[in-house]
Amino acid sequence: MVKVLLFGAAADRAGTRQIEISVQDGATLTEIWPLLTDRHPDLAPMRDTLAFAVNGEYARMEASVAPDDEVAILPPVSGG
Amino acid sequence: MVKVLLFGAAADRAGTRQIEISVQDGATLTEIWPLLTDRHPDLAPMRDTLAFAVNGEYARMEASVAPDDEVAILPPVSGG
Amino acid sequence: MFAIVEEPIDFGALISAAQRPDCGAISTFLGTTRIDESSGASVEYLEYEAYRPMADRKLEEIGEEIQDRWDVRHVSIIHRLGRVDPGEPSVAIVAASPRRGPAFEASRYAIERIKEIVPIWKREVWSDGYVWVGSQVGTRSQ
Amino acid sequence: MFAIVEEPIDFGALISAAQRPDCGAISTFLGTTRIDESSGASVEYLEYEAYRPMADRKLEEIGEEIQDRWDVRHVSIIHRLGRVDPGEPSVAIVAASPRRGPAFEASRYAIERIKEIVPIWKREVWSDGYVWVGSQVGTRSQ
Repeated sequence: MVKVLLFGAAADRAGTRQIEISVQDGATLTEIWPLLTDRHPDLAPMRDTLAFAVNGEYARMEASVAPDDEVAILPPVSGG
Repeated sequence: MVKVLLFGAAADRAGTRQIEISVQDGATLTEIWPLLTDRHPDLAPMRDTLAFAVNGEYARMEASVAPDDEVAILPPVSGG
Repeated sequence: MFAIVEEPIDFGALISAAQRPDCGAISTFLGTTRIDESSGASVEYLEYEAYRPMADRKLEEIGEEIQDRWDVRHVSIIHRLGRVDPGEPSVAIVAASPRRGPAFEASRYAIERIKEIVPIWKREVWSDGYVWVGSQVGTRSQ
Repeated sequence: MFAIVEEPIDFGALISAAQRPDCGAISTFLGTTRIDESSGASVEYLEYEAYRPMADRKLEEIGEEIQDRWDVRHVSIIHRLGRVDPGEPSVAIVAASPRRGPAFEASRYAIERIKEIVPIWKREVWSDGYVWVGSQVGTRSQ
């Protein structure tokens, strides 16, 4: 199982701060994204504004994810 | 009598922080300067580095000085 | 020092830690909660959240970037989470350098980078709901 | 607030006075006594003197120049006189603005202008004499 964390506006849209999904070993973020929007369709319109992290580091959509990895869905940061 | 105040390196060179001189009413700073270096020759080499103030405001060498005015001899400032 | 904290920032301690005999300049930046009342309604406070420990590591990375770019002998970046009331600091940056140019540039760089890469989010909490800054998602009706 | 003081600068009070709900950014600068030991000998402390009240008025003028140039809602400039030990602040600048750009630019501008127009002088006091900074006049033998 991959743990997907959601923050800020993305957590609001999904209505949850954490999702567990089972993915094939080596699945990319591109392949995982539809699994998330299937469950939480309100996330879909945010796609272009989001960044992703795998195990606490920014990752490109081509990055692959292994079981037990932690994925994070990051809306535009607004610290400061 | 015009009161001439000296600061920093200029006070050191002159060996005093204040000089009283009598000047003709309307004398310019250009005219007053030789009176100061006559009394305190060690000031002379500093001439090009100095600024002058009359009554607490920067003044050009052409500025004229009246009795009871306060003249200040200002080496390069080094605050901060 | 690089830290994410849940309580008010002790700015005095940050300044004391930055005073060094080999540095002549300390530049600091405080980001404070600003209330824009121009719209009639008004923000009551800001609320911050972070993805940790990624956010902590990103603060340290910014410190390393600064040390790589400038002769800065001391850097602290502290970001606060949770509720921050109007006028209160949400972020504090302190940079000490032998000379003032690098100190100013480093503290400016730090706040720009925080706004680019550190996974922290704030929402404006209004009397009638909230809005996530930068996403325009929230519970306010309008 | 614009002041020339003979005692340590109360920086915490300056920061508190600058926190305003209509400002999101406070940029500050502290000039501290730096000891350059590269020459072998070393400076023990700095000693500042001023032409007053001209120096006081020039600090206020810098504040006015800043208000003319930027949307800065609060500015303080405090300069210390007398003996200032290594690492201690001789000057403190605080500028608060709705936005960070003007706050940074204003505090940088303030220190540059202090070094241009405010009649204040410092001498480095060494174990074997002193030197007026900028004039190279003093009592050190060399």
